Amino acid sequence: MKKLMNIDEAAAHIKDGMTVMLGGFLGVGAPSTVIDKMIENGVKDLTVIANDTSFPDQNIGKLVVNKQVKKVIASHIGTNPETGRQMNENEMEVILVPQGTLAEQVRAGGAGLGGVLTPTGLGTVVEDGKQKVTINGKVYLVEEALKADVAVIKALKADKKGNLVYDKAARNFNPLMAMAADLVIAEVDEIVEVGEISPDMVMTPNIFVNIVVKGEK
Amino acid sequence: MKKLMNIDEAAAHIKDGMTVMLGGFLGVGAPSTVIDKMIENGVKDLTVIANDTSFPDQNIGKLVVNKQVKKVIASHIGTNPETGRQMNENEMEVILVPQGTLAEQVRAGGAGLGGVLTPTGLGTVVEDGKQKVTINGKVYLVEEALKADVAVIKALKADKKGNLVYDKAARNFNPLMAMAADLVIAEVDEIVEVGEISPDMVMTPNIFVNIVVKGEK
Amino acid sequence: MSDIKAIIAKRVAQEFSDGNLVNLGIGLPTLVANYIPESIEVILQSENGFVGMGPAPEESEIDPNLVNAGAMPVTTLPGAAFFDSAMSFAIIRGGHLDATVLGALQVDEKGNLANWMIPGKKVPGMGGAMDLVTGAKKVIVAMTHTAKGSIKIMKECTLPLTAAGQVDLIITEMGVMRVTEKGLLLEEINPEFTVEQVQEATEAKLIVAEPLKVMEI
Amino acid sequence: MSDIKAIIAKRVAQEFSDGNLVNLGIGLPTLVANYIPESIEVILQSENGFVGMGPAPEESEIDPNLVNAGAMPVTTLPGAAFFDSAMSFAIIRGGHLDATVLGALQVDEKGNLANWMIPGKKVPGMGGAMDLVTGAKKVIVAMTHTAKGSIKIMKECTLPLTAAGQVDLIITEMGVMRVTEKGLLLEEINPEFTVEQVQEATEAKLIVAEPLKVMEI
Repeated sequence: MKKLMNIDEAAAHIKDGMTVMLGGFLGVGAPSTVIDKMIENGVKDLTVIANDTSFPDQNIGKLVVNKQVKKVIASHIGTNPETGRQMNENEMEVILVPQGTLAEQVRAGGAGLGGVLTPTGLGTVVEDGKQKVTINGKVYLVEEALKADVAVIKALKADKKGNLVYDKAARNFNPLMAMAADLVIAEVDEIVEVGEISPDMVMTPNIFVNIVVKGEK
Repeated sequence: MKKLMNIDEAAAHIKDGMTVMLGGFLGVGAPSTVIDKMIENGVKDLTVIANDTSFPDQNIGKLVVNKQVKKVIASHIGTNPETGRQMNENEMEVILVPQGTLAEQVRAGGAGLGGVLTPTGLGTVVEDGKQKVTINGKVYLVEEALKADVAVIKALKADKKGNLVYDKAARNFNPLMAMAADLVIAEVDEIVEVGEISPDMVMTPNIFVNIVVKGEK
Repeated sequence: MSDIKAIIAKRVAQEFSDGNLVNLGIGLPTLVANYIPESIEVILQSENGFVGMGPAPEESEIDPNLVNAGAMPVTTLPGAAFFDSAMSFAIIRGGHLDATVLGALQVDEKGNLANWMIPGKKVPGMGGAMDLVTGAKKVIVAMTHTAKGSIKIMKECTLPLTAAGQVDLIITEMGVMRVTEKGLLLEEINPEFTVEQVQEATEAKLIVAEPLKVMEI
Repeated sequence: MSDIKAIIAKRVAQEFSDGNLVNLGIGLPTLVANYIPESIEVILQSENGFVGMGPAPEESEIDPNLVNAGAMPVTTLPGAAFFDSAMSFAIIRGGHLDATVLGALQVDEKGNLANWMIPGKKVPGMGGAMDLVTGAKKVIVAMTHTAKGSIKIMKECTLPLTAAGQVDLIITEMGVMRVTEKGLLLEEINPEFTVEQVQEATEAKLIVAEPLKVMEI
């Protein structure tokens, strides 16, 4: 039940070839300190699941530029030209997913559901090769649940048991990814005593969080 | 945009034959004041979606005892013998659903998903007549999304725009039902000024809530 | 002639009613916020996770965790609420959004929209666009009528679709076109253009409404 | 012989490890909490919406919004967190629960469980049981070996199932039986009974482990 770790201990759990979920939305709410350590450690052949690949000089974007990622599942890569370049030159596999579908796929992975039944993507290339289900005459795409070996997320605060609270728009995919990985590393700005976060105000319950690490900013 | 109403104005929106979601878990977090008014108004032939039918002398339970309900979709009816009696004597239709499935069905209704892909209920009578989907060799039941004409929920606090906060275990199905109905009536213990609930601490965003009514206790 | 973007944004803003929940896309659609009549309250959603978005802050008030879906600093208005990406897209996909306003690479007379990729050239990803277009009650395309003379309003889109048959209204500097079962209905025209000029800049055959309203510019 | 329920509850409590997240069913399973060794921390989940459940409060400390899934007043321990029913069952269904302990009407050698209805007699509904049994990593049936002499551990359940093939361990006052591919393995026996007596009270053929451990009573 040792949850508090330093950055070296925490990042050592992320190994070559793993599937890693990374929180954040264009870098906002991204676990930058852990990602910097992943770059320093040089872990490679990663499959990254994230909303986007950020900017070339920031968090997830740097991982891509540093060629540590072999596959990305994301909704948007437009802000990082290097992702597009590696995709076009077949250096990296990129799977583009509608943002709402991605959010639900991650949630489904965490919730023990097989997938998501969504109308989004019907009549587009997104539906290629996917099952469909008709319910009350309406057609839905079956989008499969996503899970990861590790989720690295960012929160504003953790208590010493690992209960998390997020700040404003930095919440985004973080609480969803906290549910969907075998190991969850939460980078936080502040670590507080148990009891300082009211049980009603916890946004991610401690039971999902394996490791808490203090971020560098 | 008039959200604050008195109990008479609010309950007048609930009419004969409607499908009504009612929050609460064995009466905890149930909108008792609005339900009492529904009993006084004598609305009938209701289809009620709720976790359970509570106890005979409390909230949803009283609606059943008073024979205002023609159909119930719930996970548990054991604490209200009158529900079982009406079911056995074909006075009321009862559809029993696993609790986790019911929660996701309501959420799916609110989230624009066609339904839920769950392993729960496989190999039991719950699967009778339902579609199945196989994903990566695992079989899942297709449980259809649920929606309602009206959801009547209970919260601790609302601000004057309708942002809601719940108290402890009284949260349960309330935030889910708030998403899944054409009209949402929130009964609350306390109404506060806009700004008193921090935007980070809102549990149900105001955009889901049509009517706020102050409960009698 | 006044600024083209302003003409379009101003006209789009007239489509909203008091209490509407609206999502404005990146770029031109963002400008619409500046023209919402003061007599009505329109709640803006940002798909990275909040409702109640306000205008850009003063330099000194910038909060790195408070940005819109294009990563630009914004503010919140009283009554705002933050949530995670699953909730954000439950709002979008679940039909809780009264309108979404977004740009297009191409749009056609069947209401098909293409705005997320140019094969072999530019593949930014769909982000939240597919969910927005699928889920919103009213889909408004706001864009310049042509791309430097090259036609964007087609008989049939040639680029990969964002969604099939979801567009309701197309608003450009030349006029307002509604997608109907019979085709594109030109409802309003900018008095600086003739019907012939609008048709010339449009591949789809325009049906001219009678009476043809004059667009306020 | 000491109290039968205490024997069972005490033995079940030995199945947990430090840091485990556990759901205890209503009735006998609830008693298990009293016997968890002080050397380990076990987090209790209550499916109506929280983790970190503590013991029953003093009369004066009862909070109507803080009850367990059987509507009995409870308390929370430091680090507790409340959430809605969808999150509660995401935890349960998503495999985040280390163990669930619940009673049975019947259980059989294939790990099938029946505990939610007796056709034509009693139909309380499945509540959360189907999700708990489907989702928990370890399913422990804790019950008296027979119902006043009538047999409950069957070759094959005759009552409608709660779930097929999900039970891992059966703990009664007579012993501990593990569901294996070959059938029910009697691993431990209460020294007050003989193997013959246990077999006589059991329809399924018991495989006797070697060595057969003595149950601590």
